[in-house]
Amino acid sequence: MLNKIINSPDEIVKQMIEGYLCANSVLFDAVPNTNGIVLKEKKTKVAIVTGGGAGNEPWNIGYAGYGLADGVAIGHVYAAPPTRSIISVAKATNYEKGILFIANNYAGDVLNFELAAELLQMEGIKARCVFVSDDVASAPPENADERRGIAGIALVLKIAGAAADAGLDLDRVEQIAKKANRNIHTLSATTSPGYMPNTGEAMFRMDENTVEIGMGFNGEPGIFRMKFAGADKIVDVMMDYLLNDLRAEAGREVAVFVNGFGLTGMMELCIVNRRVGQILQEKGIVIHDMFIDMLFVPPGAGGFSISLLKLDDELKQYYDCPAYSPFFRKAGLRRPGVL
Amino acid sequence: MLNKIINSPDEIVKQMIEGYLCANSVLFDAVPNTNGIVLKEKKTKVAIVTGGGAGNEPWNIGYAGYGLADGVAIGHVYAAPPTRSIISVAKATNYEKGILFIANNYAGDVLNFELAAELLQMEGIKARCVFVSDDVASAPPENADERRGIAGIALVLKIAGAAADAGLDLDRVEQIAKKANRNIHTLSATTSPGYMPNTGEAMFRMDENTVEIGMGFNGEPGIFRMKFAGADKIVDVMMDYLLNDLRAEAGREVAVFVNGFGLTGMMELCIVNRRVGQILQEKGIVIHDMFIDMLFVPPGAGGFSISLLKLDDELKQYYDCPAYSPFFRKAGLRRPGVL
Amino acid sequence: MKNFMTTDELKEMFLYVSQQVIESEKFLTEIDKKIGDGDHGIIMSLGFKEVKNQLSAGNFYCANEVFKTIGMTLLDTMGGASGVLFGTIFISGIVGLEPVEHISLPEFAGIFERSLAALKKRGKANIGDKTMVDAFEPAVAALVEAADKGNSLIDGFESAQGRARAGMEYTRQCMARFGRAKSYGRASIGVEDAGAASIWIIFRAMAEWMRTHL
Amino acid sequence: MKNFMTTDELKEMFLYVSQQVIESEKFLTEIDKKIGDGDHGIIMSLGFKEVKNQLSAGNFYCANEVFKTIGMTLLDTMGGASGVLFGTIFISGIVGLEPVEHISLPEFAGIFERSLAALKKRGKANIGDKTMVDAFEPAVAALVEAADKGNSLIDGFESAQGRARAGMEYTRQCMARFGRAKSYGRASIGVEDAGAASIWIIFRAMAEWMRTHL
Ligand SMILES: Nc1ncnc2c1ncn2[C@@H]1O[C@H](COP(=O)(O)OP(=O)(O)O)[C@@H](O)[C@H]1O
Ligand SMILES: Nc1ncnc2c1ncn2[C@@H]1O[C@H](COP(=O)(O)OP(=O)(O)O)[C@@H](O)[C@H]1O
Ligand SMILES: [Mg+2]
Ligand SMILES: [Mg+2]
Ligand SMILES: [Mg+2]
Ligand SMILES: [Mg+2]
Repeated sequence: MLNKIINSPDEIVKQMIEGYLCANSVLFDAVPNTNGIVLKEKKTKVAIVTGGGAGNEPWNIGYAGYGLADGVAIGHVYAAPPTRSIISVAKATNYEKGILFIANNYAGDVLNFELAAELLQMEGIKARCVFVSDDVASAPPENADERRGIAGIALVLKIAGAAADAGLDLDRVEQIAKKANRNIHTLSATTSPGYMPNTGEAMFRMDENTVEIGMGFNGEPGIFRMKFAGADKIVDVMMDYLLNDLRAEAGREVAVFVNGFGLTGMMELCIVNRRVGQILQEKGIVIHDMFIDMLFVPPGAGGFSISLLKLDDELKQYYDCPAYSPFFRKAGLRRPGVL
Repeated sequence: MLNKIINSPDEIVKQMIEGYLCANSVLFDAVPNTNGIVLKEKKTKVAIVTGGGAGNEPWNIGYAGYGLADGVAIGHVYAAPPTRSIISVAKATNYEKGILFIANNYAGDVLNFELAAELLQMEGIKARCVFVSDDVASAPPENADERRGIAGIALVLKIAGAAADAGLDLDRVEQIAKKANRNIHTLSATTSPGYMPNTGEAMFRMDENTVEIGMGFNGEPGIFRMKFAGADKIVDVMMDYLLNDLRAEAGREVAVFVNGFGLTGMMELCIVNRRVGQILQEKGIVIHDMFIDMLFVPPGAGGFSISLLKLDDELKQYYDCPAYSPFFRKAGLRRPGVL
Repeated sequence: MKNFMTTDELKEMFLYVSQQVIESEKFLTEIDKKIGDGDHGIIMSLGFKEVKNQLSAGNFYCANEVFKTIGMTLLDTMGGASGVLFGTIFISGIVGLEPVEHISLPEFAGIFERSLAALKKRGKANIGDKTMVDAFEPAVAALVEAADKGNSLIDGFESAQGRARAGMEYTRQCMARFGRAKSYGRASIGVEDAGAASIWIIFRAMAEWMRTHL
Repeated sequence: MKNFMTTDELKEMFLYVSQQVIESEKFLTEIDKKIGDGDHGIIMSLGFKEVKNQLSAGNFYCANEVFKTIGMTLLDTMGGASGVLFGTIFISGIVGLEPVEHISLPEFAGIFERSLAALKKRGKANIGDKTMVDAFEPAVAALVEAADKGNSLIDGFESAQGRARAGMEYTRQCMARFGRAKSYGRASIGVEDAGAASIWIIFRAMAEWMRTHL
């Protein structure tokens, strides 16, 4: 049992949003009567709305921002947001060019986002859904659309956000988001279990000295278990699996995102990244960009994930754009250091 | 014992730097024959060089960047960098306008940075030192210059970085950094111990269900211990102490930085921030800016710190500037979202 | 014993049902933790707390309104897979139904029969997939059979809650094919399904209330 | 028994000293963890590993070069408070000293006397402040006394290592006034100082080597 620095399990999502807005009231408004936030700025463009269960912050509260989502509907801990909440957030954006919902591919999210899209369409509002399914461990390649979504949603959103900012229409933004989703493949390694954000209970039990590859963030079993080994050994095993799944030939350009879980520090992530870079270089795969962040963070868990995004010219164009939210900041690649 | 995702304790700092540079070779160069990095861009301005022991990443590897430090010398885990290393980093910057060293106020850092400055001066290079001492728990106000430095160094560096970018000379940048240091007051709460980054051993023992206020990040005893209570209760106690130390009258403008430790998630930090905001509002203290980040992260420890920076017009001018490093990104306040 | 319920009684019964669900939070969460993400009890309890508020605060002139209020409240507050699914269970059965002031077994059977169809359409799960369908479908079948035979209201629900329970127990031997539990594959065998457990708790509470109040 | 050391012997002795420090890594780290940050053993060991490399690789024509190499290597590789301080201990004593090929007790005493002064100037700590000074100052005093009395080299170092050890033990009763240990205030009483322990390990190793090799 871990003492969580909260006030009451029932209020955590509401109070989290209040605290986030307290620091960021210049950028965001609260959506009335629900757990959601929207950008104050209402550009005339396809609106991007995301959401999902709370608990792996900064996903999803931190994914509303410039070049990202216009609004986020935040469910209770690990529970998809209610349909009503998604609709309220969607309606608080500028939806005249239509709404693209981007969520992760879990039953609850799919059910609620699809229902929200149907209900909005009944009101004459254009709404589509893209469900991110980047977790290569959760289903074999032939059933890739059954895969769960994990850290990769960060990049799908960022690319869709840039495409929307560029003025593309709903069909095109949807296509690009779907392509980004097809091209992004993520695999995770878990070295110790996380804790429920609301109760502080260990989320599951795990043998010490084990690494589980491809485990779901709530402890869903992964594809294999190994004895704990050094960083390089873990990365080697993961990259083997991931590259086999990705089928990226030498010369192909990729973007790399190393994402840390709560208990794993930036030092470890850099050491992981070092090996990822070495392997890609050995294989002759071209690293267009590489970044280390903590954007999808199972709280208190030890581990990390590696996301590889296969790029083509179209995706690259949007990938390269800057993105800014207080919790998800990525400089543009054309002028380093400028978000 | 926690399994750390590293390869070998002796190599962690070196490999961390390699991994960081692998992702960020556009921005930084490695300093040859030592554990240090420098910005590729060499503006003609006062050079800012920082450093300290590794282990609480992103401090300090993440503090080199635009509007931040030009170079960082990274010591072994929790050990100040060797004098030679500091000198090598300093010499890899554009030091023609002089060098300002900004480090934390620990014996090892003071000894090495002062010696480095002396040796550089002997070579005719202008070099000064500012040691950050923001931890209000580590000495009473009358001995404020004996205080340790913790999360506050992020803001001292950011302000000094902006002042240097603005073209001020070494004397002025030094004065401004010293003023920022005098004006920044930090207090931390620790709810569970961290783990040595090199061995994974628990850094110290702590009673469960306790919160220790003002504990050093290696477990140095704090100013008091309380039974674990909700987020608001902990923040209330901390803000009382901090505001009493800060002596900020109603109407005074402050910047607030809520910094999370490794085991504490963004959700909890938002809930903490919410209460900090409420208290400042109640007291009539004006919140110029408020941000939540993880910039000084005792690995695996539960807890957080609150930094309050008293602003005047001069400090505000530099505080408001954007800063960019891959691990420390803060948008400017004049155009939200632009780093 | 009465063989029908007034709208007021229906409301009272669902207040009792809500309380039973709320009190099962820990039990449901424990189940969901084994092969899910541990939120089921929490969101069921959050949803039914709000159902209690809404039912207590409202005046209802027909059974349809009671069902609709419960369904919309669950849909609006729960989230998760089960928010939509339990919302569907309470809403879809009354769509297009004439106002019912006194509800008896055939109406209950008809409402839940329609909502079962909607649930299966939305969620695509069938018997054996280790979902709430495994408890709900036999419970509904029991209501329909009892109504067809002209059995009493209370008999119909006693039989329904028994079948819901059997359905929940049956989920133990199934391998999950939907929701997060799916990831557990064969490891999901041996554990009940959380949603099926919720269905049983609801039917059991309805039967209990009827037994003691009608 | 010889009463002096050649430059080669000095180098051999410090190779042995390095090995002893390296082997004390765990012991020193444990001490530093109690009232410090647990890095002392690690950086001492890192520093002396490099000293081993540098000494093995180098050819030295005088004792001064041996001291300088050790000091510079420690200063360059260790970091931490003790990097500067141990660097000072080996460097400051030979500043301005004429090349010494054969080193005997008076030279050792003179070198370490000067470096003690430099150490105290740099670190500002005095006896009783719970630092390496508590071990180093009495050890140096022993060397000086023995040299003044015309005692043998080995006697001087036997006495120095005993006094270093007593100094280290004395730090147990002191309250820390420097470094991280300071934060522990009264709680630092009862624990030895890590830097003082390192001093003792170094002097003990020097005496040991002399006893077995001269
Ligand atoms: N497609 C589906 N059809 C019917 N029931 C389902 C379906 N998917 C999930 N469920 C039910 O939902 C329950 C899980 O609900 P809950 O824990 O609230 O949502 P989540 O899976 O989003 O965490 C499962 O126990 C199962 O009974
Ligand atoms: N001002 C000082 N003067 C003399 N010795 C000191 C001083 N400050 C610290 N020390 C010594 O340094 C030792 C700690 O060294 P170390 O652990 O390597 O550095 P750090 O304190 O930077 O972690 C202490 O045990 C003490 O003996
Ligand atoms: Mg869930
Ligand atoms: Mg140290
Ligand atoms: Mg669940
Ligand atoms: Mg130390």
